[in-house]
Amino acid sequence: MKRMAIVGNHALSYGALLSRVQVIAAYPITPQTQVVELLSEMCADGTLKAEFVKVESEHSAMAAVMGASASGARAFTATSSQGLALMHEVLHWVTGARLPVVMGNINRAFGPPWSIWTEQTDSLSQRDTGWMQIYAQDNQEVLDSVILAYKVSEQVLLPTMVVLDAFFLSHTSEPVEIPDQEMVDEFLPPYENKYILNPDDPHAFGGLTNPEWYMELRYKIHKAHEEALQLIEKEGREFEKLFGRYYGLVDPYRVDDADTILVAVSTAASTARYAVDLLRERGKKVGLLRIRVFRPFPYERVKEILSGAKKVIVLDRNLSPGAGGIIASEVRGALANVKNHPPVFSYIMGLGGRDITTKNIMELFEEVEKMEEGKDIIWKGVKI
Amino acid sequence: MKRMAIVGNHALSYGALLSRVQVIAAYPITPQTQVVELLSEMCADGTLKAEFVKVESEHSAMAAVMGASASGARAFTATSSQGLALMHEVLHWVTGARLPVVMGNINRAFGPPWSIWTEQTDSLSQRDTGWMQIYAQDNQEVLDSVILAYKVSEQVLLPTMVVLDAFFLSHTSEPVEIPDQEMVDEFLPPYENKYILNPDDPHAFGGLTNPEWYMELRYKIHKAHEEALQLIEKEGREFEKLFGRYYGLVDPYRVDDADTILVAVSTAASTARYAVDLLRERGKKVGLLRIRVFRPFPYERVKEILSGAKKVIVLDRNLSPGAGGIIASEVRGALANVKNHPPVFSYIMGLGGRDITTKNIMELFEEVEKMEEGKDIIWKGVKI
Amino acid sequence: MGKEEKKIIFKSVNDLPPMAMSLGTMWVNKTASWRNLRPIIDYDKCIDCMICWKYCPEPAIYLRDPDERVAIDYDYCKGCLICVEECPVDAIYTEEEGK
Amino acid sequence: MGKEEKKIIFKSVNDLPPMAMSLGTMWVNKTASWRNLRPIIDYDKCIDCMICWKYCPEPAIYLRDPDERVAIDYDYCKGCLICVEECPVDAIYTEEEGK
Amino acid sequence: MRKLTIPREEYMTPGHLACQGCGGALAMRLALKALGKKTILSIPACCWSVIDGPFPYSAAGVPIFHAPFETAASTSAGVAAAMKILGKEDVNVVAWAGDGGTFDIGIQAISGAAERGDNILYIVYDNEAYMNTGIQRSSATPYKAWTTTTPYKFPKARPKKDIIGILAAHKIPYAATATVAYAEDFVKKVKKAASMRGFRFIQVLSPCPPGWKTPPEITIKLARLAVQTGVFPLYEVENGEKYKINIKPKKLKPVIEYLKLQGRFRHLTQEDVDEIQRMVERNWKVLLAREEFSKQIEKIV
Amino acid sequence: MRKLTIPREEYMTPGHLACQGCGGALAMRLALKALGKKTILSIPACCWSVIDGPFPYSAAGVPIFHAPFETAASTSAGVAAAMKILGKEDVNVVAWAGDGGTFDIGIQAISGAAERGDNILYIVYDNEAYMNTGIQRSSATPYKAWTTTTPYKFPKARPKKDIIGILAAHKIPYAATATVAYAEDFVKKVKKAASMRGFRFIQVLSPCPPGWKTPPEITIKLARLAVQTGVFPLYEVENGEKYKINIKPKKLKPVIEYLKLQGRFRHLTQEDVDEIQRMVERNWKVLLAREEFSKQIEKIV
Amino acid sequence: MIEIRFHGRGGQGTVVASKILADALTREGKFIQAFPEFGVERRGAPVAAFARISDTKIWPRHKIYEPDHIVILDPTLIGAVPLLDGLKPGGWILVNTTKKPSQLGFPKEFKVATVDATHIALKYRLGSAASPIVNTAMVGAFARVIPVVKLETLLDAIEEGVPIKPKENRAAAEEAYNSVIMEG
Amino acid sequence: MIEIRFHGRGGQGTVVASKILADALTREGKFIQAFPEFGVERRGAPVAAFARISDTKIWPRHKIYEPDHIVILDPTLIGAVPLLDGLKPGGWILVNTTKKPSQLGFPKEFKVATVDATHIALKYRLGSAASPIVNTAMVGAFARVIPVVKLETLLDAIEEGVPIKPKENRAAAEEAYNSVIMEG
Ligand SMILES: Cc1ncc(C[n+]2csc(CCOP(=O)(O)OP(=O)(O)O)c2C)c(N)n1
Ligand SMILES: Cc1ncc(C[n+]2csc(CCOP(=O)(O)OP(=O)(O)O)c2C)c(N)n1
Ligand code: SF4
Ligand code: SF4
Ligand code: SF4
Ligand code: SF4
Ligand code: SF4
Ligand code: SF4
Ligand SMILES: [Mg+2]
Ligand SMILES: [Mg+2]
Repeated sequence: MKRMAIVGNHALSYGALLSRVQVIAAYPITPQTQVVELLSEMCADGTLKAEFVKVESEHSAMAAVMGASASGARAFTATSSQGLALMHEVLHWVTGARLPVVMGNINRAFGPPWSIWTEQTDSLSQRDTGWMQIYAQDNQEVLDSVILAYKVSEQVLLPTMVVLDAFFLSHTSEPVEIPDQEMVDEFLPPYENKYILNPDDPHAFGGLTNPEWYMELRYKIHKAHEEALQLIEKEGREFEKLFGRYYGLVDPYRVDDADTILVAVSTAASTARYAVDLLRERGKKVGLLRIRVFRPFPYERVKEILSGAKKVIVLDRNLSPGAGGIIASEVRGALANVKNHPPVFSYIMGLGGRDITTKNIMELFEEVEKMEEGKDIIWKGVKI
Repeated sequence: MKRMAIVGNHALSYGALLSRVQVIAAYPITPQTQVVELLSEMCADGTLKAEFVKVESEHSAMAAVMGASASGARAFTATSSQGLALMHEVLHWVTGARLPVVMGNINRAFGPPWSIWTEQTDSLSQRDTGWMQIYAQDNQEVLDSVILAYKVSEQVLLPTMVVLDAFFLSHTSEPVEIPDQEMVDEFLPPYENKYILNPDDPHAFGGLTNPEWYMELRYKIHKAHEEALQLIEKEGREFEKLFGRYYGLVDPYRVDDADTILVAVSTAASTARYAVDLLRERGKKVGLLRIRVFRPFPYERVKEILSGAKKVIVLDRNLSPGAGGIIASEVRGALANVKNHPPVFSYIMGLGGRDITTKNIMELFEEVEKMEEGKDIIWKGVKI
Repeated sequence: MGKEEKKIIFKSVNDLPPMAMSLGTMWVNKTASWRNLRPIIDYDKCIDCMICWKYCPEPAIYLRDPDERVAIDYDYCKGCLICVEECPVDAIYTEEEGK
Repeated sequence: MGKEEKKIIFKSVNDLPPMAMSLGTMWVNKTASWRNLRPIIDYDKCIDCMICWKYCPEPAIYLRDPDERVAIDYDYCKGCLICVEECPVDAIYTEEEGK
Repeated sequence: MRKLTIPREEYMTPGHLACQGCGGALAMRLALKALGKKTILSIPACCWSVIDGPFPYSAAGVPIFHAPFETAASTSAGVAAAMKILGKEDVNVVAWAGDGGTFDIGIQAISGAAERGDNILYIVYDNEAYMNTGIQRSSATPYKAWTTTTPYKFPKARPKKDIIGILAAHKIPYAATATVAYAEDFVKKVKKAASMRGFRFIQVLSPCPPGWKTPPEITIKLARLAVQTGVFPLYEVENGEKYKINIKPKKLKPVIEYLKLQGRFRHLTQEDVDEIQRMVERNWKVLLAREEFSKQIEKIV
Repeated sequence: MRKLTIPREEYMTPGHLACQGCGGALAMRLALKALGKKTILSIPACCWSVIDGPFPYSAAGVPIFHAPFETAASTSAGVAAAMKILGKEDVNVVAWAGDGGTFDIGIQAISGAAERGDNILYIVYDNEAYMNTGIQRSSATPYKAWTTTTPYKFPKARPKKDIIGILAAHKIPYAATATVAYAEDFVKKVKKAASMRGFRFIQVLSPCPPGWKTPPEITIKLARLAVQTGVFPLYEVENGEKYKINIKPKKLKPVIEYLKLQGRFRHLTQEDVDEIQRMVERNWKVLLAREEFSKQIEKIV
Repeated sequence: MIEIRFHGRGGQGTVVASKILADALTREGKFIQAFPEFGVERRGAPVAAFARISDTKIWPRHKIYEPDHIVILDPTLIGAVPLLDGLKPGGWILVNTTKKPSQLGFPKEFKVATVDATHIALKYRLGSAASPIVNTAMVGAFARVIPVVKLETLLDAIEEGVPIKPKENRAAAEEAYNSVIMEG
Repeated sequence: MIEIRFHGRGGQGTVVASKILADALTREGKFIQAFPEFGVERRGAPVAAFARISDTKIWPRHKIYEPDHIVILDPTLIGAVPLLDGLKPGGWILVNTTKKPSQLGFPKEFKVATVDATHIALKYRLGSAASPIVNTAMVGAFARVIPVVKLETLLDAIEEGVPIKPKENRAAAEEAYNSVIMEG
């Protein structure tokens, strides 16, 4: 184990390195390029024994890792925003093909207008592709999540996206513990999959399926997600045993006696944690629920934690136009069937890289303190 | 006005014809091909004065209509499933560029495995792209919705997707009234847009936008959606005056005194209407809420109609793996902040073209009659 | 690949593989019903050139045991009549199906 | 295109066009601050060949009034020194900025 | 009398879902004979997505990955990378796609894989239109042909895209045309390509009865006429430079012999036919010249 | 003494965000001089997405549609279709993209538009890598060059993609190379292309100081050397067949003169340089031969 | 509401038959849904099509499992596919055959009608000798057996709806109308 | 928690400066976030970078608006950009300049330190004469002015972290450490 100051992009690369990925196919895009560059270096100097397919686009990147994974190789890619969107068709495909591909996505706002700054709409708008999604709040978690992602993905045969904020993680250097390779090897065995392309046992994958059985195959995908809900927590505990860090589906903070709980993801959640501490110092009974795993959506955990609160605030750094915040809609959806659940205050903020400061978050709690009725959408910070 | 038996795909083509579209760019895919074919014929024989760009892929189709619309031409395309997914990046782009493109999408299940049958995951999983989405339940509505879509889109500068079920509409011949061209012209004036590519008044569109103003531009997109909520109903009434048919955001049926209301879209809603009548004959107090416009999501109308019921059933012919039915999640999200709202029973059924019969729907009501607590996901028809 | 006609029967979702993976071959699918005209080899005329075998798209022509002459598998022949057309010595004639 | 330095000030979201449409030109953006070395034309040496003008990527070289000789707009010149390099008669020399 | 001109082994099974007389089905049958068992196919959307049969069956006898339409080459690139890292480089990694998936929506992935020199054999069975979706024009559709999107009133106005020329410009080690009528030639080319490394490409003209509006029995005849009339010459290009024409008819048959058999050309006027005749002749002469030229540049060091 | 060799009018404004000595900025300045005001640009992701300036400003002086990376040609196809139906066919519909957006992610849309004969002038400013994202390899990156994804230890192993050859294989009316050092030649080519119809293509080599690791002042010198060494010959191809070399140096300068100025080549060994020298010479001879050959096939009727 | 199922083979115009019917009914202000069995159609392979007919708007939109009547365009399908699946007792089975209804041996609970549509199609040179197109003749016969639409309207719909040989198709339909043999 | 802002020009290694600092602090088991001003960097154009330093894990993740200290790598930026925005009273301003702190005329509420990093960089041939790379010298000086990290650790971090000339960079940092002039 070694403690190093690295940027989030490099944490992603180290995660791939330590997971001993075998095939990488990726295409550069700001703010992900450092991932591609470091992995290129690692492959060039032999640090990483992997084939790097320097594809001509993101849909080819995703197709190449798909082909590799289907052939029995552990496969990795990384992208952001436009690139992720260009993969969209293939994202759905990888899920249907039940391939445990792992990908890093650096959250960046969609164009137009061109923006290179953070916003979660890119990954969240892939919410229906069937990919598991993990949102990291620091670079340590980025690295660890890649390893954990393979561990879970390869058991449930579902792909995982490890998501991090542009710049606030991707380009921020901070201390990260780099686990020893042997310990990672102990945690993560080599990729084994019996459903692969193998001339000695030839099967066709994905052929035309009549209405007779299609639905059952989709059902299996959903059940695999449900299985993953358990596995993520189980593997999180295994990981903790070896590395001393636990990652679960959600990351509740000071929620036990909280009247108001804020729900957030990614670096905004990290900032919110600081804000919660400051408010607690002032005697406010506030708490934070960081959603770490967005797909499978941890309904039960969310219900459990939030239903005791008097008010729920959701911070969305994303927008589904014509609807509202994506996380809020899922959280409201989760609470709807809970009897006497608290009202939800859905805030949209920080789009296109607009900063979310500790102060901003404290303001949310203050504003909500004065409101009684839940609100489906509140815009925070728009210059009116 | 002429009454003709046409398939849904041709209804879409006639809608485009009557809307006097000027540029079409499309790529064939089952079950949409008839749209492309008929429009090709119409362009070839001069019935329709339009440029047809026979592109080499769907992302080029969407890019070409985008370029055309940005240049001041009324533009149209149509696709389905994989094709829609391949457009994904450009779909987001068209929204950000605020272009009133109209597209037909024939709902078809995503691969793998290959399927050509109906399911709504393709279009619903585009829910975060900022496109308005209209789900038609018969071929008349398909045709009329194209015209209405242009009317609204061009006022709010947002694109619209007119969605219809594979085969159950696309390939089903049924009587459709073809409005007279003059009356359509009266309703739908020529496309005028002052924000276009014009060498005499040169502007750049979509340039890099700092965090300073990006969020405000997104806010405007959302506000345009909110404006559309009003406009859709207003233009629906205008349309009714001329053509005698009204289309709104939602289409409630026998809900006023209903204890249990079923929420559905598309042809399943049409079947459900029949089921509701049969159940009413048996004295059951049931009703139907067909959601016609899914984006902008008609929160207020949905809340208004559903909050009076004792139970709400949502029928989803789609799946967001790791979450559940997409419409259900939106409906639950809409209800969450309504005090004492009814429990919601979220059914997944009919995936990959599995048939949804009148009997199936009646069973939903019967099953729910026996349940008290709302359920976030119930699989209906999986061969267990 | 040997002939393998095993029909795969799933009773429930639990019988399915995780993805749509083939578990059997198309030998299960007898395409005889597609045929209107039945090609028939006149072995007296046949010069054993194997051209019909070479061009059958199914393939429904095989080399029969034990003499290794070309033979038509009527369970699968779709009746495209390529063999009839291509036979250099007109050794294949046709008959209407179901007559 | 005439020089147009109009700075666009939005006060609120209501001032914005519906999409990110340009409303002014980059004349607003004086790139002088990027420059380390300042190119200076020695008009005595200059033979008016316009090569410097032809190759300036900004363009920060224009044809001045009224004599139409080449001149450098120091508000925009980034100091790439292409003009210095390309001048056939070495009529452009440099000075360090801020000295 | 008996002569086995192509490998005896069958990998493809009957019972598949191709139409009667499908050239594309025959192409696969022949290709697999050449490739053998150690082969992995990636097949994007095309008739072959259906021909192979519905879940849980397959007709190919070798592993298939059904891939999104635009990804034949890129999926194969991933398969090839995996084979390399897993030490299974004896496996033929084959992309098998239709003309639409190759000339149109798949060309970017092809261009990328070709440029990178990925170790793939790409075979396009060219039936000159999008057949699986019911006969729409592709950029492989010939000049003046009818399809549902190039209706009789306005048949295709552009010539067929020169895919071999495009691939040759990528300087790939091997590019070749073939057709099902010349089965031995096709098998030989597949074997040759399979024995090489890097990105290799074969275009096999595969007549399609419903798409060409022809009776199924003349599939082979049409494929043969395409060559004999010069409409579809058989040739190879090595390293983008070395052209070799495999079949050189003494005299080209008139194109009308080929065209008149096909419903998709039934609207042609005499002028149309004459124009096509001229084009074909010119292309043929250019190809002959190119073959000569390649001898010339071979000498350049 | 004074001679105005290129149009006087400026459309592009200074104040833009290109680096010091950016060849791509100069290329645009020159192209707009040739194109004039009646021009619509579609620009996909590339340095020019930034160079043009942030909202609400623009430096180009003509309308620009900023487009997704892969859609320069297809967006322009839509613009061209609109111009046609709206009766504005006097407008130059121009796709302006980097080499990455052209050789790689945009090539499918280009191939499609070229095949359809869409009425577009496509200009690629070729700086031989993805510069906007910080210097990653594209398929236009030259053999053995360093980029961040082809690190010094493992520089690019594949030669630069022959984009003109690929476009020529599409038989488009006009394809040409150009570079900013030969400004008059470039302007002439843009004007010539603009006067034609159908899909036209110009590749303008545009040195990039940070990407090539060169001081900004030698941008023109490098562009000139690229031509004089034969690394980047200037030529035109009409209808995919008629080659014309515009600048024929009596004797090519040694490539080392070009390479040694650039940090991206600083790792080259003498063998590497020799190899590159041989490649360049061979390509040059092939090009000369091709020019001759095209006279030959011109005679074929 | 009347529900009908058509059986034929790919390439025989089975779907077109149901579409012509839709057109005719539409002309009379009636309501109809006509749709093919959704799937991959290959020439020669068995196919089916459906129609739902009513005087008022039709709401249910799903396949037809229990048709009121059945129309068989190709007699060789008998035995090859489960043609009578779900057919309601008392329903008509209309078959293209040279045989008499009684010769077909269908269960007694159904009414049977026959017409030699192949012969008629050949007579009017519809399709080729190898594959005659019998669809218009079959809808003609249908109009007699299940009188949901006026013959004249149907004939007009045929004449305007078929891509080639409008007169011949019209005549074929009329002849079939007149020559159908009904038992039951 | 200490928050610092760095100002420089594209190409001068401003971001690298903050990264080296991050590395050094990490070696000492401290916590740090070092990040650039997020945007499009062009050679010559003004850029900024940030660092947040603490002995415990740092939770807030947003830009720094009110830095405790400021480091200016390029003296020509003075006047060109609002360098002191948000600087907390009592904070240090460390400037690369030949001048003495008092000559710079900064407001009295701030403490000022200067170092001739350009000279030092030139001396050790870091970068070119036209654009010397001053970043390592500047972090050296920084370590003296704001003693959050041991010099030795910093020098090690530099030596192992820079892509070329490790020794020279180390020496430059050390020399800067020793030659910085502090007032305040
Ligand atoms: C992204 C996408 N667009 C469109 C389709 C629909 N589609 C499936 S197969 C096909 C035609 C294939 O044509 P070709 O490649 O020539 O193969 P063929 O069917 O002729 O064998 C099309 C358009 C698809 N599956 N995916
Ligand atoms: C779909 C997608 N993938 C990746 C990117 C990121 N990206 C933006 S510009 C660029 C490089 C462009 O390279 P090139 O076309 O050569 O233009 P240059 O930057 O060199 O001028 C890349 C990879 C993007 N914007 N969209
Ligand atoms: S008719 Fe066709 S399918 Fe039957 S054996 Fe002959 S070639 Fe084969
Ligand atoms: S083609 Fe004719 S002669 Fe040759 S093997 Fe077949 S039947 Fe015999
Ligand atoms: S130094 Fe560069 S920017 Fe300045 S005038 Fe000369 S060429 Fe133009
Ligand atoms: S290049 Fe030199 S000589 Fe020519 S105009 Fe410029 S300064 Fe004068
Ligand atoms: S449509 Fe053509 S290519 Fe497709 S299966 Fe039928 S014959 Fe073969
Ligand atoms: S990186 Fe290169 S191409 Fe991009 S603006 Fe700078 S000099 Fe120009
Ligand atoms: Mg095809
Ligand atoms: Mg570039």
